Amino acid sequence: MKRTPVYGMMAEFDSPTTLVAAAHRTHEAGYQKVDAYSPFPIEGLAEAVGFHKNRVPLVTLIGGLVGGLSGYLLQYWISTSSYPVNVGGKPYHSWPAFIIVTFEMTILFAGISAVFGMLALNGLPMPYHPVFNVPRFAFATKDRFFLIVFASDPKYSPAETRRFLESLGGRAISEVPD
Amino acid sequence: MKTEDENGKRRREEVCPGKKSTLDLDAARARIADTKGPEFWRSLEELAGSPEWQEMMHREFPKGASEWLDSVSRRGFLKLMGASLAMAGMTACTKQPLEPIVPYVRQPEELVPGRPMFYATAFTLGGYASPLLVESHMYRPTKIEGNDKHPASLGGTDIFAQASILEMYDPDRSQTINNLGEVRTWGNFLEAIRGPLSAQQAVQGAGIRILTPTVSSPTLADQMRELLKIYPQAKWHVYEPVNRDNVLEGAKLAFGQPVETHYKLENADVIVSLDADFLSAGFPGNVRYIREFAKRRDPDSVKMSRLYVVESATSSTGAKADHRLPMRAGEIEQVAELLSKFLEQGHPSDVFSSQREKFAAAVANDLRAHRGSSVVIVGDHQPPIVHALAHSINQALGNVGKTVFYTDPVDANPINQTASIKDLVADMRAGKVDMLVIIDGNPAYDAPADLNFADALKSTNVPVRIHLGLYQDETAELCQWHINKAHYLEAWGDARAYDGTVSIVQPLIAPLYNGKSAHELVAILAGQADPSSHEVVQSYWKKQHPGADFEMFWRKSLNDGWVESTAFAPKQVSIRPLPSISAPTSPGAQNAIEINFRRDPSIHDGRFSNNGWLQELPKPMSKMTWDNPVLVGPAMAERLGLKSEDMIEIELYGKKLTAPVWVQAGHPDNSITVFLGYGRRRAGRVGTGAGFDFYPLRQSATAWVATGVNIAKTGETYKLATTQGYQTMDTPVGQRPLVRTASLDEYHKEPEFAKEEEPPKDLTLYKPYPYEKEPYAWGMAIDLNACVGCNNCIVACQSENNIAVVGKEQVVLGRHMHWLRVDAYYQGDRDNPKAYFQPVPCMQCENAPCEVVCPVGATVHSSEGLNDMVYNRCVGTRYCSNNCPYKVRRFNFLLFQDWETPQLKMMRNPDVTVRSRGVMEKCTYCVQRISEHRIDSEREDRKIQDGELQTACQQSCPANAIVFGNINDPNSGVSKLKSNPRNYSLLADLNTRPRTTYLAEIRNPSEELGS
Amino acid sequence: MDERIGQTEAGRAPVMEPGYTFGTVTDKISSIVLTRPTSNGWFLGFGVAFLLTMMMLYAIAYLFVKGVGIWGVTIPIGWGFAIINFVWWIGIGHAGTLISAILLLLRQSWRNSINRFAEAMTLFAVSAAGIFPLIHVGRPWLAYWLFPYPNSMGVWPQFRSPLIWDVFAVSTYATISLLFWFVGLVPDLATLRDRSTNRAAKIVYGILALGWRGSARHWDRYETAYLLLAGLATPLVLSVHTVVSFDFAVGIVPGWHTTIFPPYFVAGAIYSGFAMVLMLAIPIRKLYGLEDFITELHLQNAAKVMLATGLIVAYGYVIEAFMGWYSGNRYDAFTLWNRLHGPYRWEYYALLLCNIVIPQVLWIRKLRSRPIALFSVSLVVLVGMWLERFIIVVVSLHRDFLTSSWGMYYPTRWDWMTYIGTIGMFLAAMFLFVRLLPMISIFEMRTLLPEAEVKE
Amino acid sequence: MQIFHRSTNTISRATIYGAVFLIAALLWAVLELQRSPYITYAKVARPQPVPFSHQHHVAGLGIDCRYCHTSVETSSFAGIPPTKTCMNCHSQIWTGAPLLEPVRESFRSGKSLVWTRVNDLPDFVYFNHSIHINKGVGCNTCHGPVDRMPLMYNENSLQMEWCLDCHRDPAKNLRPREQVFNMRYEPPSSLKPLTLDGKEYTDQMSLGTDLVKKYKLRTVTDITSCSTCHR
Repeated sequence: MKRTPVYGMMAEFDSPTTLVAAAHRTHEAGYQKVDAYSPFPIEGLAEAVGFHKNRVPLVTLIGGLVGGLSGYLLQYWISTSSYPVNVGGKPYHSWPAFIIVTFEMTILFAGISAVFGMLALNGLPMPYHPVFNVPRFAFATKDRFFLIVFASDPKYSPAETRRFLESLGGRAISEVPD
Repeated sequence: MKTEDENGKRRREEVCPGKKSTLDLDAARARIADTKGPEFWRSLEELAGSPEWQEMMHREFPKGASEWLDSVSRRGFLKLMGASLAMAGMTACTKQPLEPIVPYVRQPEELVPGRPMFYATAFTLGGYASPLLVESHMYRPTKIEGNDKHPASLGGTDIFAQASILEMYDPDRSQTINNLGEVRTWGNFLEAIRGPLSAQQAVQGAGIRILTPTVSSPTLADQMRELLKIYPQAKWHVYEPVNRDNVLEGAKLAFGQPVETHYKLENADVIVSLDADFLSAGFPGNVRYIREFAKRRDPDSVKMSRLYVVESATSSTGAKADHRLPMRAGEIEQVAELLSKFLEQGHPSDVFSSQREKFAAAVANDLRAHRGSSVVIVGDHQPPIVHALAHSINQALGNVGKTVFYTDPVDANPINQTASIKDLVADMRAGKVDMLVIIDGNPAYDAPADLNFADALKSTNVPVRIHLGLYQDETAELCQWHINKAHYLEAWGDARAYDGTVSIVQPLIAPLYNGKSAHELVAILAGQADPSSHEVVQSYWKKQHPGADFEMFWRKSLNDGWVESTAFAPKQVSIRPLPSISAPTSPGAQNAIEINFRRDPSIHDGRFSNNGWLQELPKPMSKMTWDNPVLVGPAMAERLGLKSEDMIEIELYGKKLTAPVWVQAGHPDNSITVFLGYGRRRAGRVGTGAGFDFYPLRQSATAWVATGVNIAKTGETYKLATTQGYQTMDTPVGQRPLVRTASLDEYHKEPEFAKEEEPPKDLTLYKPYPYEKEPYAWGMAIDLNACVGCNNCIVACQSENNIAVVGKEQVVLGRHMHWLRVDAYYQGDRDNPKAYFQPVPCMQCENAPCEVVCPVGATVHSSEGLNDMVYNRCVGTRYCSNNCPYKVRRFNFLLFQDWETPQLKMMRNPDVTVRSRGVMEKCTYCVQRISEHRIDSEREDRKIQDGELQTACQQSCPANAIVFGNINDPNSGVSKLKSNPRNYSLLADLNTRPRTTYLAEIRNPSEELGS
Repeated sequence: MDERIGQTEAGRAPVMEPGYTFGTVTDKISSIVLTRPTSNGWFLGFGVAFLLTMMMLYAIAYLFVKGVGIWGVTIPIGWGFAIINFVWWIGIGHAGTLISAILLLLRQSWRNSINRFAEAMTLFAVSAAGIFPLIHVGRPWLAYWLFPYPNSMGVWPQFRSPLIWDVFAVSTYATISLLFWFVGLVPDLATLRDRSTNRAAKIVYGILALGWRGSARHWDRYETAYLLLAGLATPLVLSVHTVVSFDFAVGIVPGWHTTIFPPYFVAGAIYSGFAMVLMLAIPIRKLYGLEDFITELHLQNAAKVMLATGLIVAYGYVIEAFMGWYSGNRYDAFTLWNRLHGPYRWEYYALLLCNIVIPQVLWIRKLRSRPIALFSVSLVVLVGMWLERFIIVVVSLHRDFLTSSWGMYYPTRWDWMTYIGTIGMFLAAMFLFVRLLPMISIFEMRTLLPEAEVKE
Repeated sequence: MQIFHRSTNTISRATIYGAVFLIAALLWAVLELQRSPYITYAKVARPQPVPFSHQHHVAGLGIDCRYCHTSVETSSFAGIPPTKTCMNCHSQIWTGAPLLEPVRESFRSGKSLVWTRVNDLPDFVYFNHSIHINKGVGCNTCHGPVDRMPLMYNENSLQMEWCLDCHRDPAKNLRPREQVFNMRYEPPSSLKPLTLDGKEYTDQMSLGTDLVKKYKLRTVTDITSCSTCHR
């Protein structure tokens, strides 16, 4: 995101309901660069702040396919072309025996890509983040709910935005230094 | 080439060490010498025995792993190395260290490095020679084979001959000349006896006594005669605990002169054995007899012979019998009498007073129907009268000259050995003996108890006591002078086979410890100037074969392995009237418990007790190893409330000793059998302390059978090590068709009876592997009808494939390493069951269950259908063994191989990898032999001929029961057998498609007795 | 979320006792980790477990020096304690993933308070299990040969072998379980980061939390990933014990070679897994006063699951026996006979008692809510499941096809030391876990509160 | 409040995603080491009691391999010459050379020279020279340009994959039997064609394929069976 001395304007709410409502209103008011913070997942909050395309499933699918394919091809290549040997009279390409490893590889790769895909898309790890500059933000992982309008938002103006957030019933509104 | 392979064990893979240890002999000898002879070994024995050691063992192997404690006394040296080596293996799987390679300075002409050579020689037991061909790698004898050209072998051997190679390399063998425990030189000895000898010259050697075992060596006999010429008053005594006095006396009784009796079993339609175990090692000529017997047991080609056995214990001969009658040894005499009676008069009626009468009558009728084509054989331990009776019966039936032959005795000095040693002890006690020379015997251990030889040797004043022997044994201990004897593979000599044929015994290797042979010692006594055994033997034969062509004659004799036309000519002897039939033994004696003393099937009279291969060799009937329990019949055991492994106290003539019991199916009632040769005090690391010594009960008057034993249960138990889990094919839910049998008639009616419906070839998703495209497809067929359970194949396999000995405790745990085992199964009446033998090597299944489950592909199939075992790839999951329905795989649970002892490294077959700890191993049809022959044949641009390539077990089998070859060749011997209707595969219903198959066993019972 | 405090239908215990808020839930759970000093009881327990672990290491060291011969294994019983324990531990490991994955998919919100330590339990059980296949081989220093890597020998593993399948299945299972567990932890680590007052703790938890800040976007992706993992872990958890059962089912040994194995191994795994969960949950909720979170409902449900899976296992035994008789195969028939009358019959009867008879008391509702009773039943079940593996491994092997090769199996002290040692290792790990990480998923507990609902 | 400095973001990501590559690199390094001369001694001359030069004796004096390695055609082991063989010539020439003193000493005392083995296979591998010679595998195919080695070293790794490389496709290395001991043999090329049995070959593969038939080589399946080399 664009670097400005100010990161954004943050307001605090005390229930999921108020937060979701506020998020909706902010979005309707034409703010695009908005985000909300909560101590647990809240249904509909992401949509409220205008988040729609979640790519995690796609990444996972690709991972799974790669894993499964490489698993089977590895076994196929080893048993039929790299060093084919007669094992107990079984054919070199004993596909029924290869299914299990293929399956496990699928799961393994899918799982790994799901997790690391999610982290990557979330831009984690990010131990430093401007929002931590707000002292009360420590409660975002306990029982407080926050809404932020980023300074990079075209409609952002310190005075205007503060007034707007107050109108939403947000408390302890503060400008987040970058 | 000779590669010193010292750092073998630290090599990249620890399965390999020692394999290529084509050791520099001189270097090895030097190293053994450098370590100052005995100390080298003794120190270890002391270490093994010392309290610190025991304590250390406790720490290292806490209780519960107590097998170690015992293993120390057994195989201490080996165990000692265990830990360090294992570590070496663990750490050193990365880089191969630099290895030295040591060429000759002057290389012998005939030597092609890397190719074995074969030399003919002969092994002698009880005076009887077994002719051999010995394989030698870089002048190290490594494997013993029978001399296939020699009538007494025809390629077969017996277990003792096979195992004698280990005896040769035994690190416990005496390595020095000792005087009162001090190491001395041969020179010292020569000086020391010069005085006494000259003193004896004055008195014509009146004080000289020489005690030898049975001697058939013409040279030694000649030397002795020469010696007795010089010292007319000297006496030559002969004694062996397992002697043939009764045979001798029997012959005298019948013919008035000692004769050797031998048999042509290939001409015999009916064989009657009166307690004669003529199918097992130790019986003179057994190798040849097994061959002939097996030949006549083939139901397909020839008229199958019939075998009746009356026996006082259980033996493999009894197991092969068509009709077997268990009977106390003392009563067999009466059977013999009945037999001769019925032969003359026939049996009056068809009502029989007793089982034995019925049996005798039936046998008599059968014999009468086969005049001239029958034979009655009597066991060595039966009293003279029985032998005499047999002689008269054979005469009466006109068998002499057809199935029975008489010749001069093979024994060069045929005297009553028991009497002989009695005289000796008498003279000793009478102080008549100034110089006693004991050549290769251990009377202090095995002489009759009533003579108390050891005591005589100790207490009586025999000024000069000289012992020549392979070991510093119980007798050596009591002699001032001990001279370490050269092993027969180390020195020249000669000996007669059972038919009189003389074989020259030529050495395969220079004496490892500069041992001396009997020839050399006797030459010295005869005042000669220290000649070599070679000179002695050759000069004798020069006398026998004077003339210019001696060199020719000599070379030929060495080459063939026997001396032309030395076999005894058949001898015409006339039977003399026998003394009137002795009165039947009193009923008192009838009820008294009888004890049989028998030579041990594995270690004979005790001379082989330090031989690990033989100690661990399962005895044919009980599959017992490392011990000699008292054999008791089931009925008697029940009566006395005895179970196997119970300890009992045996009392005979006031002497008591305790020993464990083994309940042996088929053993006659009211009688017990004990095997001699165990309980040695000074046998060596392997033999000392193993089993129980029964010689103290053995009196000269009742050397083989005694009555009036008292038995009492002590309440303790004793762990015995058998290698076979169960000896029955019957389970609570039905019988398992492992060994398939039928009577001859049934077989003729239904030849295909053995064919269990095998699964069709298309019973699988997969299409079978195209073995038929290959030039070779290896297979094996084992004829259960021919196999007599002599165990020879097991020892041959052990020798060929560097198989480790594991010790009693490991056997108890079921960890013995034999690649090839011979299962013995009993069926039917426990008091007189039918018994069957089944040799079980790896089946080399085409659909091998073991291969599919191996995660690293350490066992896979070769294109020729071998179930390859790649030791260096094995990680040791043991899954293959679990999944092997035949349980033929063996696992190195601990470090079983000895990697340190230079002698044992020299013994190894360099063509077979030495397996180490954590590795699975098994039979591979002697793949090293297959490769060798394939390469040779390919170099000569031809195919391997049928029969040219033999597995170790096949080659050594006296019965030709094992046939191996190319099953892609329809004319090969194995293909022919596999097309025999009797051919079946074990556990065929599992569809493993084994390459090893069996030919069902056929018995030939008489109508009269029924099956 | 379906169930909320107070909304529980009549007669049914709640998922969480009423009266909690976001704050109180957070504080109660996180305080367990953050309070100083550590109690002596903890040190005592951990100390004992640690000593047992050392004993295991000693036994293993001696094993490497001497070889597997120090164990009771032999021919024909090539596998002994090592494989029995391996299967036993892996089985126990199944509960964690099952609870966190399958119950998540089934939207069983009661899982929220037990999934965290169940997952931890899984991880430790799997690592305990993982030790055995490695050390039971004859040459452990070559065990890496089971992995396909381009070596200078030009040879590869043999992919038809169930042991290779094991390698892949178990390592996959371990990896996925670890990820699953960690992903679940991240938001709670963030909480600890923000709650803890100690600088060092802040940094450590901070690093582990990866800078989690609870952004709406993150939560959205997070939940998707979590759900996907659950979806992947579910077939995985079923496959793992299926594969383990193949170790036997693929073999031809009578008593191994049966098609019923996969389902009844999985059932057995869950059976023992839940037993272990209860054995951990019951003392923990008592010691740390978590009865409000791990309520009677959880005990009830866990007990019911055990009852159900126990019955499946029982069915497995019945079918095994029936087939032994019905197949008419002389070897299978004998295996059945041998279990009932052979030298190991008492082990078999004990197995039936532990796994089938005693657990039937769980039908009684009262008992299901009695911690002591449940604890004891779970213990019995764990013993029973160990015996089951003993019967399968040892009793099948010791008498197979050729009567000549029958044998007996006697475990040595080394077998026992290794086995008990792994239990010590498992407990030691558990002690560290409850001390250093939130043993109940805080953020998932928050979602159970009524105030968590967004009212329109 | 902030716990971490801005930079930690980059650092943490770098560590996590960098770890992957690090591990990969390590594994690769191990596999390389496994095949390196450090393990295989390939192309590393060994210390020897006498600095014997194959270059001098083979290229210089033109002595045939079989003069010293006598059993190479008949036995598994090629054989290394006994001291006697050396002395055949060196009793006449270089009789005083100090370098040769160990040889003379050995001949006098009868104590063997102790060489360091150069082409050394592990003990569980059973290699047979005679059959390879017989099938048309040239000495220098495995032993390299021995005639250019002042000090002896093994040309190749002698690792299993190296053996397999040829056993899986023998054709690429076979040559006419009479060329086996020819150190300067070159495979046929369009420049230097080779005529055998009246047929002209301009490339190794066509020659090799014919020799495989001519010398009756066993199938690849046969010679890649484990028991071909391991017993």
